[in-house]
Amino acid sequence: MEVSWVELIKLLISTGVCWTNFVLIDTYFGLPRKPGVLGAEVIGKTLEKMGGDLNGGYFMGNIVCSPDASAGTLMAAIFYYLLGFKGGLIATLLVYIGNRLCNDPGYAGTFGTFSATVIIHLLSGFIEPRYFIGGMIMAIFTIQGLYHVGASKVLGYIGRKLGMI
Amino acid sequence: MDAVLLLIGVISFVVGLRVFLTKNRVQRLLYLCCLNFAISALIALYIKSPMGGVVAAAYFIGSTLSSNAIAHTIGKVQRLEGRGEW
Amino acid sequence: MDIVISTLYLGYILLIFGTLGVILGPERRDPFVRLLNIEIPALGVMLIFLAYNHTLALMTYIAINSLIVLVFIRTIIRKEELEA
Amino acid sequence: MKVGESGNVELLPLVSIFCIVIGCIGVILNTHYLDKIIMLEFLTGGLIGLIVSFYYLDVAILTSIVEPVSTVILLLGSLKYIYIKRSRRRYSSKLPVLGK
Repeated sequence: MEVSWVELIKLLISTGVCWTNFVLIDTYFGLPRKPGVLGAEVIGKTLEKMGGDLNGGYFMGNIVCSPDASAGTLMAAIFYYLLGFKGGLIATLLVYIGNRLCNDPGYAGTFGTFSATVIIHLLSGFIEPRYFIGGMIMAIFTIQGLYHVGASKVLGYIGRKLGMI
Repeated sequence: MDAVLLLIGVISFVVGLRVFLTKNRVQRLLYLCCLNFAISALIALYIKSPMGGVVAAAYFIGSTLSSNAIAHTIGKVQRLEGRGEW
Repeated sequence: MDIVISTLYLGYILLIFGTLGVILGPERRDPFVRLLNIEIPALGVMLIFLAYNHTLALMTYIAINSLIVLVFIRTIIRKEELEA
Repeated sequence: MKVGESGNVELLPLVSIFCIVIGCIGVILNTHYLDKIIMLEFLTGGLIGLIVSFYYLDVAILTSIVEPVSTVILLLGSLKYIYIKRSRRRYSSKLPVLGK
């Protein structure tokens, strides 16, 4: 069970691509501006009480409470790994239905899935699609699983830098 | 076992232990969201056929729906207890 | 160890520890806590069905087990309303 | 848990068994209702992973569709139960004052 350097470099590149994709699309469609449902508001208020940023907390709560561009990127990677390019279009339809179930307009998830499919198709020459699944898990771990207060500060800084709050 | 499976396994074990050890309820919900991502990816990597993708999508949509309901109820209970303390 | 054998023993362990948790667990006087504890032996029975390849029994048990919760919750709330 | 031909260890059954054991201890030891329901969600994730590792895909789809219904019913019931218990306790704490 040895891990070569080429695999690690591919994993790091795919982590960066997935992180940039879903954070930029979610910020552009206005997730940190307002909480969509009651649960996102609770998560944002709690993280602000613990010393984090309010708008970053709204961002993380919206990721938990409805399938946004993060779920769209994961679904696009899985269906591209299993079915090829037309699997990405099926994943777009599934994410749209899931967004409708969670009482959300659903533009961020649909657009994020489609852009992730196009990016994976463009990069599939030298990075296989299964590395994007691992890269997406690593990207969601750095936001939701490592250190919540610091992650909310970083997300709030990015949102203010893009002028979307 | 290559690098992708090793990475997902280590992440799911770490997140599972942190769900058990954390005391705050909201942080526990955030870790649970990360664990749902990891299990969905593991299902798709274990069954290498289009039916596995359908199972992963169904599991992910269902778990997102129920964690939405849990977060909503946490908000309701906090509002109720806050009014009770007044 | 094979996966079938480990699933079977895990089901037995869940059945025994879940039953002990229902009987001796913390705050067992509350009926809602006891209803939530009783989900664990049910899940142990599901694992035993899974280890013996009883697919139809497993499917029926899962569907009925999530519908019987409705009846129990209705009963607990009605009892609490009548005692008040 | 199963050791394959080339010495590999399958990862999905290992993670599922870990989730089930940790979730069993967590459901019994926590005492607040919401903590118990979160741990029950964790336990059900492990069950679905173990069903998938036996290649019963139809049962897995049915479980992941039916399980949020059960969670929503439990959450609505616990919310109403907390509300009834709180209102009854406030009423009965006023009652001895009137009795004196």
